[in-house]
Amino acid sequence: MNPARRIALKFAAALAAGLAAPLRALAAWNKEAFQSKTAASALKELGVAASTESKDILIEAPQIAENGAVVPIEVTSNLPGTRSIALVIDKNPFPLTARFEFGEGAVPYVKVNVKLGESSFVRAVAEAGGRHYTAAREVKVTIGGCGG
Amino acid sequence: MRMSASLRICAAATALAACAGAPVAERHFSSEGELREVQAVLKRDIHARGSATLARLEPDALQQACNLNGNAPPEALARQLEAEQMAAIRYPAGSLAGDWRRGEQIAQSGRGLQWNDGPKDVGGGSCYNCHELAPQEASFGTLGPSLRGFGKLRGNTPEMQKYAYGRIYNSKAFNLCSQMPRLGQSGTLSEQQIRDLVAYLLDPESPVNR
Amino acid sequence: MAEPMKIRATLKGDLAEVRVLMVHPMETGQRKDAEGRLVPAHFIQEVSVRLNGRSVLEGQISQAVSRNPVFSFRLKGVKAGDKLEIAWLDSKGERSQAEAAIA
Amino acid sequence: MHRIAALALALAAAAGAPCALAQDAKTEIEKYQQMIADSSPVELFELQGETLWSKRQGPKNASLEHCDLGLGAGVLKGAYAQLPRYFRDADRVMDLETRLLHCMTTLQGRSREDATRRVFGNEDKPSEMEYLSAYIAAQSRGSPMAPGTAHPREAAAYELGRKLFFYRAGPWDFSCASCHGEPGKRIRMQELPVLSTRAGAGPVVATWPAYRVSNSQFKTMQWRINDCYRQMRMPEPTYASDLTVALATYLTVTGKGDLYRGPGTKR
Repeated sequence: MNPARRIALKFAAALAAGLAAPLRALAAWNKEAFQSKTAASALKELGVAASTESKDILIEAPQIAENGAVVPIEVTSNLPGTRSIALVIDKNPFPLTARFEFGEGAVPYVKVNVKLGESSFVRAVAEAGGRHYTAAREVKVTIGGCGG
Repeated sequence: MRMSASLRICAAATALAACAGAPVAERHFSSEGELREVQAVLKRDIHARGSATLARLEPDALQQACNLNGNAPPEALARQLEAEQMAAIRYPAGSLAGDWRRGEQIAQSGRGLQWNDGPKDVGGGSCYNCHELAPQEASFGTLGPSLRGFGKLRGNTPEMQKYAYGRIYNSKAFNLCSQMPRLGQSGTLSEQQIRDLVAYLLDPESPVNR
Repeated sequence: MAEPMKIRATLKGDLAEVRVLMVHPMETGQRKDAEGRLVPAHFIQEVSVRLNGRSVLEGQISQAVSRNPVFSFRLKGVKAGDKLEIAWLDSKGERSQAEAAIA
Repeated sequence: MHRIAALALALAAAAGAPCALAQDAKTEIEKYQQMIADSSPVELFELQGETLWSKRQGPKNASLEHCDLGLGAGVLKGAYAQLPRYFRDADRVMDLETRLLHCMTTLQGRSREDATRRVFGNEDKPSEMEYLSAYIAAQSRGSPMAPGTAHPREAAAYELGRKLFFYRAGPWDFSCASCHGEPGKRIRMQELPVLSTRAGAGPVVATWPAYRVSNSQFKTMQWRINDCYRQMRMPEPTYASDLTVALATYLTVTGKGDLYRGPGTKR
């Protein structure tokens, strides 16, 4: 048995919206970046002027997805001092898919299920030490089932 | 874009295997009585819905012969029933090859004859469900033989157009218990749709042959 | 009231692998419902993770995240008794928040 | 229909070996299936099912907590793994959904018509049966699939299911075996298990019912049989009829023995 103490937290009931302390005033949702129609303009909106390829960003993604509705993407940044990771899906109508900021105590890692409109490169852009680094993987989306 | 040598071998190999490998006769019904028993259960536990009426459950001689003999009926019966099916194929006047571009859409579409297909829904041939055709489509089925390079291998001749038209209209006229649906005879595809598929298979411009 | 969220954390030493399951349609605005009507866009935009009241991870996401989102994060320096709070805010201003103590 | 990159040519060229493309695609798809299983929201359906199991409903304002799924009233642990089986009180062989329907009509006093008004849900509104099936099936995780076979009515259901499996009918002359009868076959990229063999049926019955990522819906065995008949161009089988239970019996008995590891996550 896995020696780690597996703490399956019991089902955490959702508190009524009013009871819980409201979400700390977050930077408003970056509308311009998320509604950009190209990867380049989305990154520009995020303030990413240039980014260099880096093998220290690991992307775990299926090479073939039987459909584009649920494609698990896992990104790990081994770059020291990584403060954020953005996920961009080139061929999606709105390429910028997510951006995570890691505070003290969070490992620069995230796994999330995303939707792909068609086969596309999935790109991760990490910010570390004031510079931007990128890595990409291609995911092919095929039609499963009888297409009827 | 020439088909690479390795792929042509793959295509030819699967085509041969499918024709030669008629399923060995495994009988699942020992008498006409057993067929009637199943027929009664279908009638009792199935109801009409949309365009799928109960009339669809009525067995014909072909289905009885294939069901009773594990898809390998005795020679004489098979040839006789195939001849009857063949005689019922109607070939339209004029050219039997239409527009391969429309043929591509028909080959891609899996709709048609389902209870959720409305009257204005255009049916298709579901070809890619079972066959490999054009190289661009990687999501193809393998229930039927690969048809890559079908026209290139066999030539776009009137005889081959008639063969292809007949095979699509009613594949069981050529091989009684084939798993390929009788797309023309069942009313799934119109004459024009079958002509367009013939072009998709045989026209040198069609991606199937490039 | 927003739908339930399910949080699961696995503790290995001081590293916690947090997996959270959220109930949300994540509508892109391009999907048609059973009657063929266009379903308007409606998706989670912000996700926040707090450990003992301190923000450790802030995420902004789009409608391209799958329906019923499933996220995994990793937090270090975690010990028994720490309080984990995860909250989301969506494009309609609806919120959901769940908390769990790492036993 | 968007065009897909020339995967066939690229993979074959890369692999260089004839017919290799199918194998590469197959292993990659298996990797994808493993990844979606790891991060699947199927648990949410189990949770909703748990609340429905104890929710009071119907004219008798009763819950399903006293429903006997074969191991005693209200016993859930391992019950799904022993279905379908014969039930003396109803004098019928029943699968999970057929038995739940029985409890809804007897314990809750609901009419069959009301209880079956919406048995197949959709992305926006899953059905009660889907939530309940997810929850109840989950309580059999780890139990070996052991459907009823000893009772004569169970043997008869298996025999009828076997005949239905091979009986070709309808405008396309299909039987289940037309697609699920030969090893190594695919519809498009969808592998087709040979459901008339233990090797083919085992993994299927050990993972249905299942969450389907392609449309974010939870699907039950009754739906699976119903939708196959639709694609065979047949008219519609009646929900929880002897026909559907016979087919479910044939599949489960053919595939019995594996430990149940569902509810699964599928394409």
